[in-house]
Amino acid sequence: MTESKTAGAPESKPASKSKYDYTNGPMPLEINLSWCKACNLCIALCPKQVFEPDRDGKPVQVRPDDCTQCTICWVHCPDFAITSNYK
Amino acid sequence: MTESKTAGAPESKPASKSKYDYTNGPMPLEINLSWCKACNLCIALCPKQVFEPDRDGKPVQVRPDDCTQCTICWVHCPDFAITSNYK
Amino acid sequence: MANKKKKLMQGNMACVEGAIYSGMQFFAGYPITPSTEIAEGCSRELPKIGGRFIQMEDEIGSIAAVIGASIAGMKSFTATSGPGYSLMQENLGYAFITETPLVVINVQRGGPSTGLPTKVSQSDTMQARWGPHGDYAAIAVAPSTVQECHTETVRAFNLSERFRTPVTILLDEVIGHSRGVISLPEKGELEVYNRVKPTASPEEVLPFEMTPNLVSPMAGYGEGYRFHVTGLTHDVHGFSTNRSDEIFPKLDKLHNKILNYRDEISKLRIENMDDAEVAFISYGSVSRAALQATAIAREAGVKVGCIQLYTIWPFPEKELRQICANCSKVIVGELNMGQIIHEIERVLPGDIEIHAKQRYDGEIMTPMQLLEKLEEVL
Amino acid sequence: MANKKKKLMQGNMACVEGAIYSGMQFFAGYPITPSTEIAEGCSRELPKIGGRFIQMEDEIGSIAAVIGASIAGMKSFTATSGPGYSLMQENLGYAFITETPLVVINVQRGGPSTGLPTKVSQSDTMQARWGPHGDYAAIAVAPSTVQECHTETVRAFNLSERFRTPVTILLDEVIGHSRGVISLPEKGELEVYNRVKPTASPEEVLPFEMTPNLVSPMAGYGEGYRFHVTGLTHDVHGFSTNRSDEIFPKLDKLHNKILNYRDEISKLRIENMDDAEVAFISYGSVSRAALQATAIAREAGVKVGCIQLYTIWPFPEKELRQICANCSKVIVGELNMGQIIHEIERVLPGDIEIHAKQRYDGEIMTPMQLLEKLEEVL
Amino acid sequence: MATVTKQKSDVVLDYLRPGKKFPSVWCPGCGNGIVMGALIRAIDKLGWDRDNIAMVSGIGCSSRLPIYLDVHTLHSTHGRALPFATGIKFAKPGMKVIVVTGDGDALAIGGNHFIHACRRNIDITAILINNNIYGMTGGQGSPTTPAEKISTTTPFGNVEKQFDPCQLAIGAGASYVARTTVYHTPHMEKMLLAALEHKGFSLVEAVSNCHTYFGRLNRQGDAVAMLNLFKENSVMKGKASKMTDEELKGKWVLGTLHEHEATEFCDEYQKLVDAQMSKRG
Amino acid sequence: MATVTKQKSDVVLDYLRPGKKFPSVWCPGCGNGIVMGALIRAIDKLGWDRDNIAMVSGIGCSSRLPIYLDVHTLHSTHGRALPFATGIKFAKPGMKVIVVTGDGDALAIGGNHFIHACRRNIDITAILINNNIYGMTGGQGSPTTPAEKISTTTPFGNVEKQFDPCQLAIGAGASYVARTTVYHTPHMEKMLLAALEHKGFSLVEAVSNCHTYFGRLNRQGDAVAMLNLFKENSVMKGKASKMTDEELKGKWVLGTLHEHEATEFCDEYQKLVDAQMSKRG
Amino acid sequence: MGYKFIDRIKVPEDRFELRLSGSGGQGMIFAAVVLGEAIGLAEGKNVVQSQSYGPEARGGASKADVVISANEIFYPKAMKLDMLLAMTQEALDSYLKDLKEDGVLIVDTSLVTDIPVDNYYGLDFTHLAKNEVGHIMVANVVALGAISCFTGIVGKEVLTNAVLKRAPRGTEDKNRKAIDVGFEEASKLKK
Amino acid sequence: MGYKFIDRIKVPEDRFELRLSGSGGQGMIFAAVVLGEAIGLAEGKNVVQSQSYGPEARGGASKADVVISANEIFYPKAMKLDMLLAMTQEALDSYLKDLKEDGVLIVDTSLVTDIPVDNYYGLDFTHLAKNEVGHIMVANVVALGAISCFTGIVGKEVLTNAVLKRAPRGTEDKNRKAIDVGFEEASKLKK
Ligand SMILES: Cc1ncc(C[n+]2csc(CCOP(=O)(O)OP(=O)(O)O)c2C)c(N)n1
Ligand SMILES: Cc1ncc(C[n+]2csc(CCOP(=O)(O)OP(=O)(O)O)c2C)c(N)n1
Ligand code: SF4
Ligand code: SF4
Ligand code: SF4
Ligand code: SF4
Ligand code: SF4
Ligand code: SF4
Ligand SMILES: [Mg+2]
Ligand SMILES: [Mg+2]
Repeated sequence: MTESKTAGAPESKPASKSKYDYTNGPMPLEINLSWCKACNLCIALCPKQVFEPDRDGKPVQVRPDDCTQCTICWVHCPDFAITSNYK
Repeated sequence: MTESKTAGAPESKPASKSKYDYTNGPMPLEINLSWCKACNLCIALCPKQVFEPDRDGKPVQVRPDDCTQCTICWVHCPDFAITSNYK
Repeated sequence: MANKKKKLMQGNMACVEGAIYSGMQFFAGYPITPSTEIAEGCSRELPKIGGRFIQMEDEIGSIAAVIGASIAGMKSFTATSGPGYSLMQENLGYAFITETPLVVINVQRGGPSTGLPTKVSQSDTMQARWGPHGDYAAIAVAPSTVQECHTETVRAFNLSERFRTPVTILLDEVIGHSRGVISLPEKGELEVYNRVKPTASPEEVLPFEMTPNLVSPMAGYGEGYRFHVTGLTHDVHGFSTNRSDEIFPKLDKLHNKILNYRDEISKLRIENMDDAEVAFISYGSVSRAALQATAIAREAGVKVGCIQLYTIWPFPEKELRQICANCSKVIVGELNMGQIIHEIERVLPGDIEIHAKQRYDGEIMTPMQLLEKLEEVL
Repeated sequence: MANKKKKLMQGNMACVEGAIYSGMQFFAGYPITPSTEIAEGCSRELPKIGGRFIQMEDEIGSIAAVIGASIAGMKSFTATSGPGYSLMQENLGYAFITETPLVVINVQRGGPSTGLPTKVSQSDTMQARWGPHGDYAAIAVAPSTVQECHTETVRAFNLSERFRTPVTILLDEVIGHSRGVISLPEKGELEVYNRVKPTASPEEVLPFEMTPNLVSPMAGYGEGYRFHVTGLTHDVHGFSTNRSDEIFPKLDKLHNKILNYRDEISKLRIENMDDAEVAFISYGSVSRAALQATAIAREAGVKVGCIQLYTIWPFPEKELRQICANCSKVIVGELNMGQIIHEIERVLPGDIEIHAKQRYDGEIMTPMQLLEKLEEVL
Repeated sequence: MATVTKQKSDVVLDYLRPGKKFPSVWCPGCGNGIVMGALIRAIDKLGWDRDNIAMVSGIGCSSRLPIYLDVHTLHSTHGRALPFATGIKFAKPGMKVIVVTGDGDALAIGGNHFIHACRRNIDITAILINNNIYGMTGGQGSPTTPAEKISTTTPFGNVEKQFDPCQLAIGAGASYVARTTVYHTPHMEKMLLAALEHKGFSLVEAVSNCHTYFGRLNRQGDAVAMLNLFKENSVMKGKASKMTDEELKGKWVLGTLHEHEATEFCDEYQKLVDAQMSKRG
Repeated sequence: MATVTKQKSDVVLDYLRPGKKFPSVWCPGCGNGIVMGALIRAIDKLGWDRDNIAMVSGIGCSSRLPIYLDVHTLHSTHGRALPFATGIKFAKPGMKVIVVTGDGDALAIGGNHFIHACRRNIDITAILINNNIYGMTGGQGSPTTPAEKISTTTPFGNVEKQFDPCQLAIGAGASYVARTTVYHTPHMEKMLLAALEHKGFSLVEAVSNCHTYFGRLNRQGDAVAMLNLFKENSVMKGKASKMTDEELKGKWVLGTLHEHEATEFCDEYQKLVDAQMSKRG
Repeated sequence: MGYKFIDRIKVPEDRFELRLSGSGGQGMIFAAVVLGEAIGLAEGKNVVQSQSYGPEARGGASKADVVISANEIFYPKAMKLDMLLAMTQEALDSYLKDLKEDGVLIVDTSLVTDIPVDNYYGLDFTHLAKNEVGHIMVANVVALGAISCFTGIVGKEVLTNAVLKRAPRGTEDKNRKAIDVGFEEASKLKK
Repeated sequence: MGYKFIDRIKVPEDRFELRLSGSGGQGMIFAAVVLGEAIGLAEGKNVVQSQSYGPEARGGASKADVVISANEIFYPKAMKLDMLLAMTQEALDSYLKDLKEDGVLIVDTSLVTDIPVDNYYGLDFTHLAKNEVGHIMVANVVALGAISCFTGIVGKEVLTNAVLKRAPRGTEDKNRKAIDVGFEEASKLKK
């Protein structure tokens, strides 16, 4: 299908630092794994490829620093499994 | 109401002879009095004032010669009580 | 002043007055002969008392709006006749399972289908018990005079509020359309029952709680108790369940909250039964003929009595068995092809002869027809 | 070749096969669990045989289209479950009064209302008799295995065509959804009945003629006989009437064309009743448990028998009285809170003890439950 | 005024049902009879075999119309004429199927079937006799009763808004939609003719008079007065397109209001059947 | 892409019903949950008292939505959410009443109530989650299933035509009509906000994915793939007005498609009550 | 089958039953309602008024019954009429058989011409309404005046008040006149 | 209340009852249908296959039963299981109690870890499907192969044919392989 457009491999891009610095703080997002149904929406829709799926298909924040808190992942999460740690 | 517009008194008009001559033949129309419900539609809508109501309100052809066979009375008769003798 | 309270009124309009007396504030309906005067009466009277009348797009919508309004907290009702009553069955089932108080008046006409729209009938009697799919216990009452249209409507509202359940008033065309002198009761003269509301704090209240009398207090929407209502079989919270240990109690509750209180619900008129050998059993307009026939036959020395059912459902089995204990024969008069007689056959002991006098041509049962039957069975 | 006729099939699909076997060519319906596979099956199979499948906007439209198609001359049917069946009641009444042959399959689930949509139930049994307003005589049949889904569907179509009347097939979720091995009969193996068509000239034919067997020959639209159909109570011409001498015969006809032929319609399975002291009486999936329980109890030396009702309506009173004549007790097993038991209480003599085993939590009745009840009443 | 029809005046009689009592049950002057005449003349022009016509109605004064006609007729339940007709048409696509319905029948209880018949584009012609009221049951408000008008259920004036049946049909996807009135009989005949000839679902809204209820309650006078109101307050579509909304208020716009080409339901289904049967065979 | 919402990410959690089991019954990735989130954020922006909100639904996957929300909720019968809601709103006009419904629920069995709610202009917001199929019962065709598409009751491709729910609502007289998709969440929030603020009947069609049935049967892939389809095949209204019909084929036009001022039903009725009661004294 | 009693039964004597019959537009129901109101409310008796309908709400022939009693009225419809008003021939033909042998029969002689009994009161209500009151529509009220006179079941005053209460404003004089005319013409005939 | 017999009753011996249980996506119903078809049509026995559903048409946990007998099958559901396949822990927890004492228990060891009995066959169907067949979706078919071996209720050939008849075209090899793998791995364990 058309997944590649949004879910494709991250392009190499200039190291642009996020507005939020997660290097030392908590992760950008809180994932409620017991509510997450591994639908892949957050992973595929994140414009910054912050996530990769774990063994069960649930999101892992592998590039936390790239997160811009753009909201896309959590407003698309049908199971309210994502909340931001930046409140 | 607005009845006067169509059902008002006949205006005086030049003696224009009808295309059909009923003077010696049958009347222009056949009225089935047992179906007629005296609704007054034919009487009011006839552009030539051919009818006047009888005691029961049913149409009588008082000016047969003026009938132009225009169809108006019979297509408006809700009870199919009028047929033309000119077929 | 005394005159002010007396009026000549149609049975249908007396139902409207009874509903208003009960505190009804909401009517949603769809016109149908011979019930239409109830809708028309509500459209005139409700605005005057700050109530609400709405003509819905059909009967399904009507009963739906009535349920919605009742859940919102208003005493609500609708009126219809056979075809509309048939259409309401699915949502009536919803009212049963959600335990929503409301009243439906079915002014009966000849059926099935469009049938005899302006003619009298009592052929929806069994439908009032078994119309919706699924299991539930139904309440239905049947007045027989204009005055009773008022009192039975008040009673119907009371029963519906008391038991949190829909109640059907079975009128027939003759009762609905006849005019009679009615004396309208003053406020306080008749009891008016209002649903019990919860008093505990919202956190503690279970909207479908199992109480000792099996009726759960019911808040209206917007009264501080946010709750969920569903037509799925549900637990005490109102949430759907597939668990046997929640389903059984819920369905038992629907039955027992009513059947345990039959005595409160049953109402009969008993005339001349003390020494009666034969009893007329009937309801609605047929009871008027039966009362007349009883009076006439007694004059002629016949030991006949008359039992009128005001409560049709739940069927007053115990009472009937008692009252008929000393009869040898009963004559069941109905304006249908045999409906309540099935129940009578079921509940009366085998040694009582059961005879039927049925009429179903759209005309009222006459005292003479009953008298002829009486002579025949004597 | 022998294999070709055998198939593993769901009960719902066996109904589709039975309908096609009967010559059904028209299905109109609206999806609802647990009947949906019947609609889906028809959508796949009907185009292949030149038949017609239409998904209507709702159940009211579905039954209306089915009636229209039947009057146009096609054997037609629909399938639904409780909520949809409730919605169909008004138009079912229309089919009764217009004497239109058609079949409705109600695959029962738990009610009332949305209830338990995926769970088994038999709680629409009384509705199949009393659902529509007005008076009429109803026919309903209840298969209990996949094979019987086929044969009872064929029987239902035959009865509907034979008596010019709607017939309900009461399935329950377990019967509809279970798969079993079915051997599909060859053409000619089962009787297929087609409605009698008029043969006289159009001028002479009365579309609702009083014939000796009370069934009027029925032309399809476009077959040279122009006639009128109405849901108003009508005379032999099909024109509405208010005359008692036309209304009585019409309504009597609706009853008697069926009740006079109970023997043709009744169908029961009777197992081990010769010397039985106790009898299980049941229908649908409960009968499978009852047969099993009977077999098990007989092994243990208990004199128990089993009566399965294939015909639910008209209720086989005479047969039951006969078969149970030598029993002292019966156990009525149902997946509801007590429905057909009302009829049994009505028709069995007072000296037979009647016990109920009811289950209504959406689960099937087990043989063990019946055996426990049996031990209890022995 | 409109042109003279060539129709013989007694063609109507020829289509009346033998054995049915006349005159009709309708009140004197009721527009239902006028529509019936126009419909017969249109059918007669088409020369259809009357054994091949099925006419279906619901419940209402208007729905009594088919009863008087010597074709196959089905007087169904309130609001359900269209699905009954759908069953007939789909079972026998060769038949001409006509539905006669009222504003209550089609748009109140029958609204769902109405929009679905429009959507499905099944080859049925529906004639909606719109008298803005429930006539049969004695004058209650209908979905086309205008705001503020009186009916027996809107005794203080209607607080609801009315449907425009034609706009509703267009929104639902109908492929032919026209409006006419019982005053404009030749126009009505023309609209009916076009609708009957149209392949797919067609709607003709025939504005009609119920002087017995609507007229009386709203002081619009008798049948004659109401027909004259229709005359005065109607504009043909062509002219209407040049008028402002303000000018058009309270007016009936008459004519073919919408028409589009679209495949027909039974045809499409037949193609599917053909494909499946040829696959099999 | 759309603008970043200011909404806190966990506002949704605050509105979830205590005591109700989570996660929801919906399939992984089902758009119903996305709509639910957007709806909560819109309500939260309005700052409504949740004790003053009634949310009503019919039967279907979409109709399960209200169950999860800590407001007054009524999960009614199939197709009947709008009349239930009408009863609540008319009885308590002060309450905010929201209906959540599916394409089957609103437009198949519930079509009549839908058009009448539009006509009546009662102050209810209806959110129609259109996934072009009956999800709950396992993938049968709905009135919005496009022609030729596969469902379990159109195994050889759908021969029927589909409703455009927005056009239908406009034809029926609705005073606010908008369309959005589950891909366009900020836009959805905006449309919902406008609809909730609108006085009178408002409809928001939320195009959504049922990949479990519609997607699978029509080879449109999983939730992600379907959301991307919504992205690719949507045009905002402004842009659409400059496109030809040909270009717009198969596209969803998003935005506020219709809006007009009109008196509201409960208000009008209240005026009547006031007049009658003051007459009485 | 043993016990015969029907030949011994008596029609209840505490009831007075009357029927107003005619055609749809003649206001028979209105007249019966007014009569019921007058007797039930002012005279303080029990009253049941009923009518029969044609198809759905409309219809041609029209009949309206009033049953009056000092006791509870059991059966709400007429059993054997004490009085019959027939405003059309069809009405007379249909209902004459329901009249007691000694019952009072009143006919409108302008429309009823074939009267198969000798003992009746004939008045031309239509004519009287038109010529004496000036309005053909009040023929039913003229008839009410006559009923008051012939039967004495309701006083003229009480009746007049009841009519005025129900009639549209502005028609008071006409209605008063109509009752007077009916009453007077009747008293000329009264035996 | 006198007659006691329940302690004397016997479970019918002509029935073989098995249950395939797991979660929604694991294809338990498909497997049961195939099994039913193989046994009913090819082996010529009577078979009833049934399942339970969650809310409306969808749902999480899934169980599918097959009852097999040479005689008429009265009761269509399992009474006491002769065999249970549990593909998830939840399934095992729910249904273990329905298994006869000497019944055959088969579990997918990749998902079921807590097995409260000693006597069972454990195979990692998920793993086998993924690694040996290359497709995690055929774990159910692998399990079918194992069932054939453990119970002998259906021959491997017949089973394979039944699977191939139902499976989508193009998946023949995969499915054949899956059955083989299941059968072989099972035979290694079979007691
Ligand atoms: C289910 C049902 N509900 C209500 C009715 C009563 N009813 C009969 S006709 C009618 C309205 C008819 O109005 P319309 O369709 O406009 O026809 P008209 O009489 O005005 O021509 C109603 C409400 C019915 N017959 N069936
Ligand atoms: C009267 C009635 N008919 C049919 C059904 C079965 N049913 C439940 S949901 C549904 C369709 C739901 O479709 P939609 O509204 O589009 O919701 P979705 O599941 O797609 O969100 C149907 C037909 C029912 N519950 N009640
Ligand atoms: S907030 Fe935006 S950038 Fe951050 S993870 Fe979510 S989608 Fe990616
Ligand atoms: S969108 Fe939500 S449910 Fe889906 S994978 Fe991400 S966190 Fe899980
Ligand atoms: S045909 Fe025309 S002119 Fe002649 S009477 Fe009729 S309306 Fe008048
Ligand atoms: S239009 Fe017809 S019914 Fe009316 S008065 Fe003329 S002839 Fe009579
Ligand atoms: S009541 Fe109205 S619609 Fe009905 S027949 Fe009379 S005028 Fe026509
Ligand atoms: S079946 Fe479709 S609509 Fe229903 S929850 Fe699953 S994806 Fe959503
Ligand atoms: Mg109308
Ligand atoms: Mg949907």
